[in-house]
Amino acid sequence: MKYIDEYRDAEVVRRIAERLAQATTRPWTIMEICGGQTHSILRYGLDQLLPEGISLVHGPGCPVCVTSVKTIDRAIAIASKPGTLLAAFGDMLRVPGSSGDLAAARSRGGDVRFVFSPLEALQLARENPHKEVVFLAVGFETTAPGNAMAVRQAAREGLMNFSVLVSHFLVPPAMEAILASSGNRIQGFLGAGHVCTVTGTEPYLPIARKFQTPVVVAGFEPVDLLSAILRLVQMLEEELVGVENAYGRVVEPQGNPAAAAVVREVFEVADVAWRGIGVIPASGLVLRESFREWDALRKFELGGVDTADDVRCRSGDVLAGRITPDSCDAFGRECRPEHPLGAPMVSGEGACAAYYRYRCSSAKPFSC
Amino acid sequence: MKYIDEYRDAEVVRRIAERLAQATTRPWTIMEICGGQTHSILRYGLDQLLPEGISLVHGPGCPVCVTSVKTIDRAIAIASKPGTLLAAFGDMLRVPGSSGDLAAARSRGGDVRFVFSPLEALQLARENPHKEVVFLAVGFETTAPGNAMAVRQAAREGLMNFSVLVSHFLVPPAMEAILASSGNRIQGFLGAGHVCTVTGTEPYLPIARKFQTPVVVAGFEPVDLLSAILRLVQMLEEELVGVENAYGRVVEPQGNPAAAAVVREVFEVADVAWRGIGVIPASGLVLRESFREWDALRKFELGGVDTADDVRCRSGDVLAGRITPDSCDAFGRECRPEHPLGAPMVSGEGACAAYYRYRCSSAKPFSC
Amino acid sequence: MDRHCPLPLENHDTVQLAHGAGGRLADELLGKLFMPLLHNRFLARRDDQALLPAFSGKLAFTTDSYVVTPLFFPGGDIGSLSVHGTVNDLAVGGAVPRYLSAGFVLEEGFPIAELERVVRSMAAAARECGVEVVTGDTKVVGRGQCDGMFITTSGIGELRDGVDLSCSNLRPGDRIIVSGTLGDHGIALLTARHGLSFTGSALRSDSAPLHRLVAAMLDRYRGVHAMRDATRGGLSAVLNELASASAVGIVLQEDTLPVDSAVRGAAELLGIDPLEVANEGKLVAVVPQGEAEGVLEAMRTCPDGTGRNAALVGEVVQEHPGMVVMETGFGSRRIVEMPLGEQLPRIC
Amino acid sequence: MDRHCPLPLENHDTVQLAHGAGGRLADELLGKLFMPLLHNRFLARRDDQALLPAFSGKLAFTTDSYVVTPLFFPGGDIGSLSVHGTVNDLAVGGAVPRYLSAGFVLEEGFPIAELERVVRSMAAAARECGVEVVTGDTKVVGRGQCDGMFITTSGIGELRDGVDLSCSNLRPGDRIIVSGTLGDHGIALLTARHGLSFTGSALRSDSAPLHRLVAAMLDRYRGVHAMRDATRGGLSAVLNELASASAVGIVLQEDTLPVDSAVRGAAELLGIDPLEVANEGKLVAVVPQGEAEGVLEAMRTCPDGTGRNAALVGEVVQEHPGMVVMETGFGSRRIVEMPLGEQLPRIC
Amino acid sequence: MCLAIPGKVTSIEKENGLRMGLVAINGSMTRACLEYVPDIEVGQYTIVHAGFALKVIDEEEARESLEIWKGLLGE
Amino acid sequence: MCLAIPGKVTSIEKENGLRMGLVAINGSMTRACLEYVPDIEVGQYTIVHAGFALKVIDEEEARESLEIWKGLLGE
Ligand code: SF4
Ligand code: SF4
Ligand SMILES: [Mg+2]
Ligand SMILES: [Mg+2]
Ligand SMILES: [Mg+2]
Ligand SMILES: [Mg+2]
Ligand SMILES: [Mg+2]
Ligand SMILES: [Mg+2]
Ligand SMILES: [Mg+2]
Ligand SMILES: [Mg+2]
Ligand SMILES: [Mg+2]
Ligand SMILES: [Mg+2]
Repeated sequence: MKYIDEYRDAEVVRRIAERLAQATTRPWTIMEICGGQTHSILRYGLDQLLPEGISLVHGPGCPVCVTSVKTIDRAIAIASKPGTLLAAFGDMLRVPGSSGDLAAARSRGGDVRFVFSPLEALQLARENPHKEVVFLAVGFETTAPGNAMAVRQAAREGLMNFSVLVSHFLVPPAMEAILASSGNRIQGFLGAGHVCTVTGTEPYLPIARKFQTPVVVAGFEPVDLLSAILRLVQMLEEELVGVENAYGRVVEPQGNPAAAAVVREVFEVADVAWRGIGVIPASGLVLRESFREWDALRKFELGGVDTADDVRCRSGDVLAGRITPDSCDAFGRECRPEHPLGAPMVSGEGACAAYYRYRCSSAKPFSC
Repeated sequence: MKYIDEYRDAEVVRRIAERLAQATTRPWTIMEICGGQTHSILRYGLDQLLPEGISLVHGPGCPVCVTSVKTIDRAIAIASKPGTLLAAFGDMLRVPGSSGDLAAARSRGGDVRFVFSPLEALQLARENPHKEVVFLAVGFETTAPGNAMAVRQAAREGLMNFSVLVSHFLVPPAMEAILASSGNRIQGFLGAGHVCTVTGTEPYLPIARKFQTPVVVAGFEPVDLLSAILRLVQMLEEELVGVENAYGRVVEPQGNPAAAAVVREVFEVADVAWRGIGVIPASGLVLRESFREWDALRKFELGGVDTADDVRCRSGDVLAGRITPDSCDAFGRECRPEHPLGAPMVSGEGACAAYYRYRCSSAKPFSC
Repeated sequence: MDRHCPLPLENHDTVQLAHGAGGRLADELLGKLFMPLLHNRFLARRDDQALLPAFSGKLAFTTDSYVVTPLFFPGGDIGSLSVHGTVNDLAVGGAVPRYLSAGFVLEEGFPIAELERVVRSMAAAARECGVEVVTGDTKVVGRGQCDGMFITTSGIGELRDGVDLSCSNLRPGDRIIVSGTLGDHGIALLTARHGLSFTGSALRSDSAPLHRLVAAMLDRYRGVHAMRDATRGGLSAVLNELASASAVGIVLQEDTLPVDSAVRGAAELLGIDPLEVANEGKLVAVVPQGEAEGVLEAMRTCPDGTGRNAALVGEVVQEHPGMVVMETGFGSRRIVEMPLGEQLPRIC
Repeated sequence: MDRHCPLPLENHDTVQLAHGAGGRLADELLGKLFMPLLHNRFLARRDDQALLPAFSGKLAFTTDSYVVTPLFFPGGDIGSLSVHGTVNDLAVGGAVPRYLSAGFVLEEGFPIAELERVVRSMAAAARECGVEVVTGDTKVVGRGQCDGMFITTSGIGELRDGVDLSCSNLRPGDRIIVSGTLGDHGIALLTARHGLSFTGSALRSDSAPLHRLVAAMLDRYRGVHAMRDATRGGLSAVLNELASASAVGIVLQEDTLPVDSAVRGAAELLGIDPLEVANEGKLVAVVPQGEAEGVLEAMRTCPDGTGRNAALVGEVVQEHPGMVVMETGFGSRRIVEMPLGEQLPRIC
Repeated sequence: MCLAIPGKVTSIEKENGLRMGLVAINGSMTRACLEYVPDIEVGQYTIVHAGFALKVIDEEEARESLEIWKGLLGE
Repeated sequence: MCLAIPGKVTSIEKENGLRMGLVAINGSMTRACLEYVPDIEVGQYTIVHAGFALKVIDEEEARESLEIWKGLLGE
């Protein structure tokens, strides 16, 4: 596969790892902000290739993981109403709400479908004129253009039986919140490559400067990730602060202006709550007033749905990089992929699930 | 079974048949107006016990058979709409409309249920508040009190998702039409016992007098039927005209006034079309204006549904007693219970179905 | 802590799609529910197939899918029914039932507790019939894609020596025997489905295994000509099939047909003929005239009681081949047709 | 005019409830559709069970229910699949497949033409596999109570002498062989179900019978330790089951795993691991080290081509019993978990 | 038309404002609306059509007419 | 987050007023909305996320950066 296989070349990976070992003179704590990168790192065992001193901390970069329990509960409430159809991305179906997940709601008779694209949800609305079709529009900056396009298209077609339940997050405010938190250990960031495809690299410059923390935008393949880590370690060792781009084939400094424009047309910035973390100012997107007719929150009476996280779940600490998943007491015990307590155990990108799935070396509760 | 077994006593039946043979000096053509009686006659082979000269002619007394193609097509159209539920008595499901029957509509996805009682249809409306529940209210005088009660009860409860598609017929006008038709062969009538339970025997007196044709109200068991035939033959032989009651345990002269009152409250008399026969003046019931909110015809847009009978089907002649079913060219060939051309081949009470099912002696297309 | 020890099944109180997807939940359902309840050395191998010991003679092989509504009904449930039905198809072939397979199709959201109840009932029925459920499969389909649960069982039995039962074996003069009252199952199910109109009735399905009854009959007379269990379509369907396959006529005596009085009452009310209604614990046997009384006697005295109401109901004739005729108590005759299909109650 | 000659089937172009009710329409379906297409001397008896000739040795017996959506998919359909799957479960038990039963559950309104297409495909698959469908059953359920059609097949095969295959036979040092590319069926089905997003792909199910491949393998080396077809849950599920049943560890070499390039592309896009995805024409064999190359060679040269992409992908180890570990091309290791169940594509 | 079967009322109750009863037909029970037989009591026989009791059976009349027919047997 | 996979655009068309394309990922085809890559042409590679093409891949840049890493192999 072009643009994939080249970046999985074992020999190149080995050479970069050697370089990295040479470049590292001191311990460094690095966060990959993006759950997709966490997934790649653990799938390829890249953490096993790093020199002793480099600690990778897994960030909150998975919209599935940080979507609030309240949003899940609302989606379940909508799906459970007669005459509604709730469409969601596949990985949303097993995210636990306060009691059960969307898959369970489906098994109780709710019409829940998974879609690959927001346009598939739109098509469901066209094909089911007698149903209210609600799309659970979750995402970071990467997914926002697609979700925005679906809403704008519904408006253009006058498709009134379509609406969206929005759960949209922005990465830079979360990075700032992590760096500003007491006890922060993060010394450098791997930037989320596909987020930057849309936003460009510019939004990270003020953060890098304010917190004196270098950022290297990284891709998702082993070569991409290791080379970005190498560059980040070089910057740390040389005490360079700034934003560099190690994913140039897909990320440009100014991002994708066409995409950003449609996002701005449909959404506006708001304070939103991140699951396990809490409210972060100006860290999310909500529908603009001009698209209120496609807002599921206005269409449906959802009073009373207001619930909190499971107290045993330390996803806040995991997502903020304060602990690794295997430091959570519930990890591998009460909390497992088939019965997750927290969202990070659900998504393939969730740090806890990736740990559980791939880590041979995590001491507890098993080893190989 | 009390009130059943006594009336199936083979020895009593044999003795009555003997009496009948003694009483019969000339050929007589008798119509049992009621399809239920046709069914009993053929199920027990009572026709085989009659003396040579007595011909039984099967009348139009089956509301399933005489419900118009248009009504069936309307029921199918309603059942095929999304969000509707059509409830009907079991034997309505296989009555052919102009293209297919309600069972076929169900197999194409229409929500069609069969019920034993109009009150079951009402209960379906209570249990399915998000559906429009339509009851196909067919019947003669016997079924009218139950159907009327369901409508009145819906009105009392304010059950606005319930309505009825009415196809109600009255027996005396059909008897008059048969007697008045050119080529009429009928010399005496067996009155329909359960119709008379509601109406009493009085409505038949003017008909008997006008056409100089005796009527004996009959029950449905072998003893009931044969004894009524015996009495009718005696009247014919003695040239008596009048109405007699051979089903006294269940029929009183004045009928059931409580039932008749509710029927009058809900329905009013109208000209209606009988399948295979055509319109007979004042021969049916329709909903009164005061119950129009429960009239399916007013609830649903059913324009364009207006269709005619299959030209091969001689059900009109069969129902009017002009021919026996096996005189129809389609009988047992194109028209069979699994693929009926006309309604009389559908209902267990239909003359054609009863012939097909039970008659060993019908020469064509098989014999035993 | 054992990394593979599954979570307690109680964590899911209903069936999830994942239970049918061949992963950890499927494993759990197998290990915690099916295997303990149906346990035997074949299932314990946990392989994709059971390896059965050699048989000495011919085998009988049969299958049926069970789609009954409601799943639990007076007199039985889909679990016991799916064992009885297949055991009976082996038995009426003259075989001793030995091994069953079971394929489950479950609807997402189906209560695990009800599944357990069904499998428990299946296990009890299998024990009673002397058969083992040696291999199985479970699929889960989405909500609304199956009506709760369907079960397909297949069965293998060992054919008795010297037995030759076939629906084409009927000869004029043979006697028709039915093993008991007709229509119980179908009428019980129809009324159970319409609880609003029928309530508190004494109607019960006759679901029962017939392998002991068949053994008693063949022990008495190995030369029985034909045997069928009278399931869907009832006695009418079986007799029409037999008459047609053997190109003979059949004449029934109406007065001799055993029908339970409650069933008769409900059938009159519904306008349905009990002869056309399904049974799940009744068979029809065709026996040469001289042996009919002996076979009947063996049936009536079969210790499990499945033949206590057995009756001689008619005979095979040369006339009207392919046709079944009923002689009424009044001396008249009517045709007993092959039923059309779905039993729809009449109201008028 | 023959009173029993049924109407042409064309009079019903869709399945009616009555087709499953054991009366005349059921008869018609059997006589005009199933029997002509699947014809053999067993079905021709029209009895409730097939009477099979005696076998000399042990039997293998298996069952599976098939609930695939869509019913017709690139590379196959539910008819051929229901034959291949059951033939394969017999084959990987070391048996020569002989007889099948088939239980159909049909949804009211299902097109007769599609039913015919399915049965025709089933018949062709059975012919190719050298098996006969000797007994069957058809039930019809109401609209909305089944997703078009479900088929349950059971199979009987004759066990080869001297073969002892079992999932508890794995020994350290054994080699793991897969017979070809992984994940084809599951990925083809998932993308076929979402035609809007996937269109014109080269993805095809690998549905195929493996009885000839197994014969070639066992002819080469009868002592193969274990064999499984890698259906639901894919390679991951099979290896985890094997490791667990034999209390051994398994180590895979990621670079050796055969995955078709189109499947790999779709799997990357869906965020799904092809190792966890169902195959319908692939098996996993565990072979003692010294025989592995020979068996592999026999597979690759099997004339029907079902083993042409066979590969040696790993080995059995003493360490980490019950656990499957993947060695990446980078020298790192990760756990290959038992899949959880339903395959949900990831988007983020 | 109008399949109507005799049975014995075994219990009476009010439901949704309607007088309803259980009617035994041999061991079989059916639920019927009794609004049209307002005077019926438990133990009496009625004729049931489509879930409605339409008439209290006249036991006296039944006995008398049957006796006439039974009388034929003695002849 | 944000699984996005590179693939080659093989055809372009308008649908419901949107520019849509088929994107080949090996032998696999996916349908993607091309509104956000307005200049893309058949034959070019793009990165697809949740049914949307988000960027034309910069082939030049890709070749150059990869050459640097491949260069390590010679060392
Ligand atoms: S292991 Fe489970 S409980 Fe612990 S932090 Fe992760 S998701 Fe929460
Ligand atoms: S036999 Fe059929 S076609 Fe002829 S009159 Fe009767 S219903 Fe009509
Ligand atoms: Mg069978
Ligand atoms: Mg059977
Ligand atoms: Mg049978
Ligand atoms: Mg299986
Ligand atoms: Mg259901
Ligand atoms: Mg199997
Ligand atoms: Mg299998
Ligand atoms: Mg298998
Ligand atoms: Mg069967
Ligand atoms: Mg369906």
